[in-house]
Amino acid sequence: MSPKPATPKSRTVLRLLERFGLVIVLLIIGTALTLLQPQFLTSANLLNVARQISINGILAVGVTYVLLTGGVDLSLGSIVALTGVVAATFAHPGEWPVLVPIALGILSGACCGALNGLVITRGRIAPFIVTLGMMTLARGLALLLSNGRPVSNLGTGFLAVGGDFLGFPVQILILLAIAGASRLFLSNMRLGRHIFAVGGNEEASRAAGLNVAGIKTFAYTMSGGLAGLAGVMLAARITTGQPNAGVAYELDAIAAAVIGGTSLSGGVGGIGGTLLGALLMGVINNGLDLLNVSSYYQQIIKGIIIIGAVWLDRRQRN
Amino acid sequence: MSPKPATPKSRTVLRLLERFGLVIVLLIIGTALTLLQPQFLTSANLLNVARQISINGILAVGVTYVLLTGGVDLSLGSIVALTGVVAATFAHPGEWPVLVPIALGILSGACCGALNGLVITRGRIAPFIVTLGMMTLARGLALLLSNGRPVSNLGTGFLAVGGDFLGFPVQILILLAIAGASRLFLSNMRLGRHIFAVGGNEEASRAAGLNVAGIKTFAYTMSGGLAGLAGVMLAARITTGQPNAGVAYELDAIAAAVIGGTSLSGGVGGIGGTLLGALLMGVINNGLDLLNVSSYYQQIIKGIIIIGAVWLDRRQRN
Amino acid sequence: MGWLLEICDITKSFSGVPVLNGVSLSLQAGEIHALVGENGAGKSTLMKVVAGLHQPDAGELRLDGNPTRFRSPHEALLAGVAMIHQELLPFLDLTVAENIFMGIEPVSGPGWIDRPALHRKTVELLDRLGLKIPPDRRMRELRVAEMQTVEILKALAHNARLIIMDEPTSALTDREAGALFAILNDLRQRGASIIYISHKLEEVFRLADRVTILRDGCHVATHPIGGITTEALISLMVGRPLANRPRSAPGRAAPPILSVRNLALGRRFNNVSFDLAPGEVLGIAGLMGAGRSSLLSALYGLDPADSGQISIGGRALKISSPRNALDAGIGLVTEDRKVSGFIPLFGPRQNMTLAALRRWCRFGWIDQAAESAVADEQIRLFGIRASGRDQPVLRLSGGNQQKVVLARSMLAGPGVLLLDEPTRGIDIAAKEEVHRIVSDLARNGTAILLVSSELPELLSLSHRLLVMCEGRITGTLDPRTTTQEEILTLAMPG
Amino acid sequence: DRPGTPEQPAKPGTKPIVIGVSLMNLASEFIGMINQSIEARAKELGVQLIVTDAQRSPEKQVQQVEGFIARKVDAIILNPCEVEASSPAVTKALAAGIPIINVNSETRTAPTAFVGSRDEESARIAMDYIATRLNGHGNVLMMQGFLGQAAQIKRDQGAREVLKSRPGLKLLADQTAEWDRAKAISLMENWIQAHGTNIQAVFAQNDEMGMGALLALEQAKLKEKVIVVSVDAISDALQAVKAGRLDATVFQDARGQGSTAVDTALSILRKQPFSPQVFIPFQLVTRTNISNYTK
Ligand SMILES: Nc1ncnc2c1ncn2[C@@H]1O[C@H](COP(=O)(O)OP(=O)(O)OP(=O)(O)O)[C@@H](O)[C@H]1O
Ligand SMILES: Nc1ncnc2c1ncn2[C@@H]1O[C@H](COP(=O)(O)OP(=O)(O)OP(=O)(O)O)[C@@H](O)[C@H]1O
Ligand SMILES: [Mg+2]
Ligand SMILES: [Mg+2]
Repeated sequence: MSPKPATPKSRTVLRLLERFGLVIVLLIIGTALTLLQPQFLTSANLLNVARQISINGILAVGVTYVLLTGGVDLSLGSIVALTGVVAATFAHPGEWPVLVPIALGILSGACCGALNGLVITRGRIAPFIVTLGMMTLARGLALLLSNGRPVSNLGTGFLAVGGDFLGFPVQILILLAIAGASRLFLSNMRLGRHIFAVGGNEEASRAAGLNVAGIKTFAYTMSGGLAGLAGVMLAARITTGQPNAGVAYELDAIAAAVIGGTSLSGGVGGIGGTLLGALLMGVINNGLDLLNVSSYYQQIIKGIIIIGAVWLDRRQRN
Repeated sequence: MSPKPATPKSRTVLRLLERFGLVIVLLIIGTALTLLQPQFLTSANLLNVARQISINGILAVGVTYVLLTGGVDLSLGSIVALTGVVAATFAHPGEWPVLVPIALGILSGACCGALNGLVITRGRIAPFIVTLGMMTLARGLALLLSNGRPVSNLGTGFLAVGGDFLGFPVQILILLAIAGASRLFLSNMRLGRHIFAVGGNEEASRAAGLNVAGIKTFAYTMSGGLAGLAGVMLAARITTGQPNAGVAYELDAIAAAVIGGTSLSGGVGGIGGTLLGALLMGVINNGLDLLNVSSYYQQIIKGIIIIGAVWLDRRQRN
Repeated sequence: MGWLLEICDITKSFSGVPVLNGVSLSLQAGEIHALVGENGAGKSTLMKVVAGLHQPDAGELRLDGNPTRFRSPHEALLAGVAMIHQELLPFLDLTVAENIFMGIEPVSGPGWIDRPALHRKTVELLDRLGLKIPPDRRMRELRVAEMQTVEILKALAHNARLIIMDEPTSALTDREAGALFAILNDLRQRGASIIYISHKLEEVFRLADRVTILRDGCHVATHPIGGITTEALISLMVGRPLANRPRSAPGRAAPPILSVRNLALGRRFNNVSFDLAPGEVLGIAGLMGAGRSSLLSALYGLDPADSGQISIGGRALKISSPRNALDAGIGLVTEDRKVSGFIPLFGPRQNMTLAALRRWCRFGWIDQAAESAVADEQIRLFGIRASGRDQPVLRLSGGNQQKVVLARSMLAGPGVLLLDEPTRGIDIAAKEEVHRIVSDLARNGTAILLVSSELPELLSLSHRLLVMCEGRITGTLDPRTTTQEEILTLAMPG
Repeated sequence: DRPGTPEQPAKPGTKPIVIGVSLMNLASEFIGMINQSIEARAKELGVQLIVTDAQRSPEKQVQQVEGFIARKVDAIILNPCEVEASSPAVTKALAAGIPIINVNSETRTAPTAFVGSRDEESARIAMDYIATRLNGHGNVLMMQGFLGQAAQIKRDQGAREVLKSRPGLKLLADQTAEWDRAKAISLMENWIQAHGTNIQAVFAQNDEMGMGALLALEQAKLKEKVIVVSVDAISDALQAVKAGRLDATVFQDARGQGSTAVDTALSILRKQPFSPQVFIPFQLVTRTNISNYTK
């Protein structure tokens, strides 16, 4: 911060940088990758990246709701597995209309999320513990329902969720729709505003007459429901309901949100950042594969790049 | 809280209950298990439980330091793997005195922890991101150092760490020593109290002239160092330095601490509770195995019991 | 004689917005120097620069004539400069003793805390202020006023040469404040210097040797206290003389809107009964811990009562959450704005509309334009000094934060307004403004229950005055005829 | 003091035999199949089982065996997570005088008996098939399992042996997809970008990843040009071979391994002769012999 006031124009640029520090980081990484491997900047590859981030993106949008209230959701990965199994069970060809498995998947995810929210708010138990319990529980349910075996032989209607629509992968369209709606909701709807309030100061929110328990439960339900959607999308992408899918997906989702500037202590953040965070993670994964970096080094480099990117971003905002 | 004042005696009992709610929960679960399967209450089995919780216990004690400052450490599991590999590399029979691998294991863990702490405090980056990066990085290092293969053929001196001493498993003795020392440290030493202060109110700590960055870095270093110790103990127990060991150990460790009453937002908690939390998790695992509950149901039941135990505990304290 | 501290030409701005413009101030050893100015004038910011919490953009500090720069509060403390912050900074889960001696704990052996010594020293300090707080009680269990006294003890414990006190008495009653002044006089006698920030001008005249006035981040004047009158001081602060407010009209005779019967909550208060009519301002006086705040939060459903009846407009109600209270037309301005008053990262706009957001919504969709218009109007009405309606309230000065909280409660349009220390920490002009607003609301039919530790405020605003002591109502007085002595007799236990 | 239950064919008055089973990971379809055959065989023979799931953690596996020892089971069937790290379990059981049978994979410490296959062999079979199909010349990609796990290490080893002996085969890249189908799809998508039409074959160390590679190749319309082979013969993979999508998988006889392990345990307990090492061979499954593996 310089003591002399900046000119209006340079201040606008500074503010843009501040808001979109991650965009700059992304541009830097993107340019570096393009120089090292021109293949990176082809539309086919960029579509790939988009496809690859869509599931993590949806989960990250969902968990952003929870993080904004100051909570956390560790059960996402297991819910992805459970809902994938549920959806796949109803997606065998010719048995049910395609909307049934999709709706059931989303619904079962939303139920898990609502249960999380109710136990957290009624029982006054730390979200970490409750969602950790749900993580184990939902995984067990997924294994039990599928008897430990992948549920395969899915109908083509259902599999279309993992396919393309007018040349665009359906998953990306879903991600964009969900992210857009969530952004509008959080910034323009009353309930969205209340989510920020609860995360910003729970006690003051209660004193302002907000239904804190209801608002939190809503956030967990959204998170669970979107995990259900992600489960459906994953099942369609891998053409099977895998009871052991999605392990540790929650960590990636939370990481995307936090990289994007959402605070783990609540009240700060938003969907735009979360999407950028997911994109950054996707680009790093894709780039390291394209550059053919060996597995061991990939992990080391990935760890360093993520920390470095967040550091650069925060520095720029200062 | 009833309006009529309780008699002094019943109040003492109430206060005991309040402080040791988890003890009651443990007694209930223990009694139930003994009734269902008398095998539970044999000294051989109880020693088993103690042995089984020792590694998680050490990690949980370590992460308690970090949680008390209001941080989090996701890199524990990977540090366990890395330090196990480091220690095993120097533990081949007849090459180095047994203290060398042990010291190097602990030291390399402490270095990872210190690095976490430095990046978090200097770079002002969320602990979640930094330790997530370290999680990937340390795993990559462990694979690189071991070339992706278990490091075996370890000397008997080193393996003794995983054995018995006067009929008592060495690991339990280590856990008790570490927990005892940590308890004294946290409640009676200046630095220990300062850890609580930083977690309780960082701004106030800074205003009171505490070296907040130094205190946090210390906590991460302790957490990393104890993870290093756990890595050494694990390598001795499974007689090999396994680069893929310890996956998701951090979740169990954090869960033990949180079940024991340590808050994820910092400033509240302690070692006694953490040990009880680890014990509770160990008893549940052991009991479900003893009762021959099938694997899928085990996961479901475990999730429910953990949430239920914490609920009972919090209710009792009210 | 030399200066203890010289503040030379300090300039400081936050993200381009100047807050201090070349402020200079010099301080003698053994002097109590008052610092006054409107909310947002820059008093706290200047003092944070002195205490090492902020770095100045330009200018310098000289301690004993030597240029100094404190890079952290730690360095300032080492040099003998301690500060009591306007916003309380308690360690809620540590004990009173640990709070007071944080960072300077007595140790025996390397790093081992000497508990008996810690206890002894804490008791000594508490005794100096005549307090009976157990040293090993957790801060969380204390009330705001007690916390504030602990903050004061923190600074005393450092044996500092220069103690900065940023509104130390904003939550104290006259009795505790009196004890504090005795200590300050004692400290002055021993050669320590004190910079004393307060909006209570009578304290300034009672205590200070000299007074400095800040306005809009600029130094306006420094005067020996004998050389200035209250009116002159006010006009220097505000930039204009204050109009005299007409005394409020007596309440109309109307059926009560709020009736409370035999309300009780644990050992905090019991057997509380009173009626409140529309248009009436009912004041409640009492000492620290009398149960006034507990009563208000019970009426508002934050900490519901165990027994007793509350009725609104003749209808008995069960109020178990603030939502119930708001729906019944009861609003509350809480005592501790930081904990339960506002959302720190929301701007004035979002904070002010929070409790009644529905009014600016259609189908759950917020009408941002209408909301902003309302916010701007309130900002103007209350004279809130903020860089915009979306500047995080966290970054506003303490008094402006209080105004935001007040504005929110008013916007909910309650029929019964509960005010708990509504003018805590706000400047004299704004206080007049709040008093005017309270009177206006009452004139327009709002029933107001007012808790305040400032007797003059209570006496001038209320139509009727209740006195509480140890959780019970000990008397009902007519503010026009009663005296401070009469109130104190009823408020004192025994 | 365990009352015999009526449906057991054991002679009245004798205690039923109790076998403790520690499985590496019940969430894996293949291990689930081994478990089912163990349970089915045990039921036929009236043996009581205590089945535990180590969820891929060798430490947990050691704990479970310690538990079996404390409960004084008659025999232990161990499906080891790791060669080295699960060895203490074997050592402890032997020290306690309880016979222990390793099923499916090995530990460094020799158990009382071993029933299973050599993982290296499965990769060798798969790579040999690729070499034959490519006439010894071409570019190959390899998807690794979870790095550092016994199965990954051995399958990697087996594959590299073949690569060494066939200089015409070039390993373009190898990378882990952690046994996971979704990760494999993403990896294959990225490989297609990086290597495009240079790819002639993909060897995936398990069928899940093989299916992932297959899906990505099909989506990019490249499957016709690339051979995909994987290991395990899970039902999805068999279906894919049958449909002519997946070129080959390598069958490992889960049922044979499970029931043989129980049989061996009983022979040991009844002091009958038994063979200390039973190797159940892998079999290559292609479209030509698929009918032997699907019902
Ligand atoms: N950290 C900050 N970032 C941005 N602006 C700030 C910050 N701290 C203070 N300000 C602004 O500086 C101005 C002066 O604030 P300060 O707290 O010094 O006022 P004050 O004189 O202490 O007022 P009060 O009597 O209300 O406490 C205010 O307008 C405030 O909004
Ligand atoms: N959360 C609580 N739990 C138990 N006792 C409490 C609690 N809060 C307050 N008390 C007790 O209730 C009594 C009344 O406290 P209260 O805060 O209502 O007083 P007050 O008159 O508002 O004082 P002040 O002027 O400081 O605001 C005190 O004796 C206090 O110790
Ligand atoms: Mg101030
Ligand atoms: Mg009060």
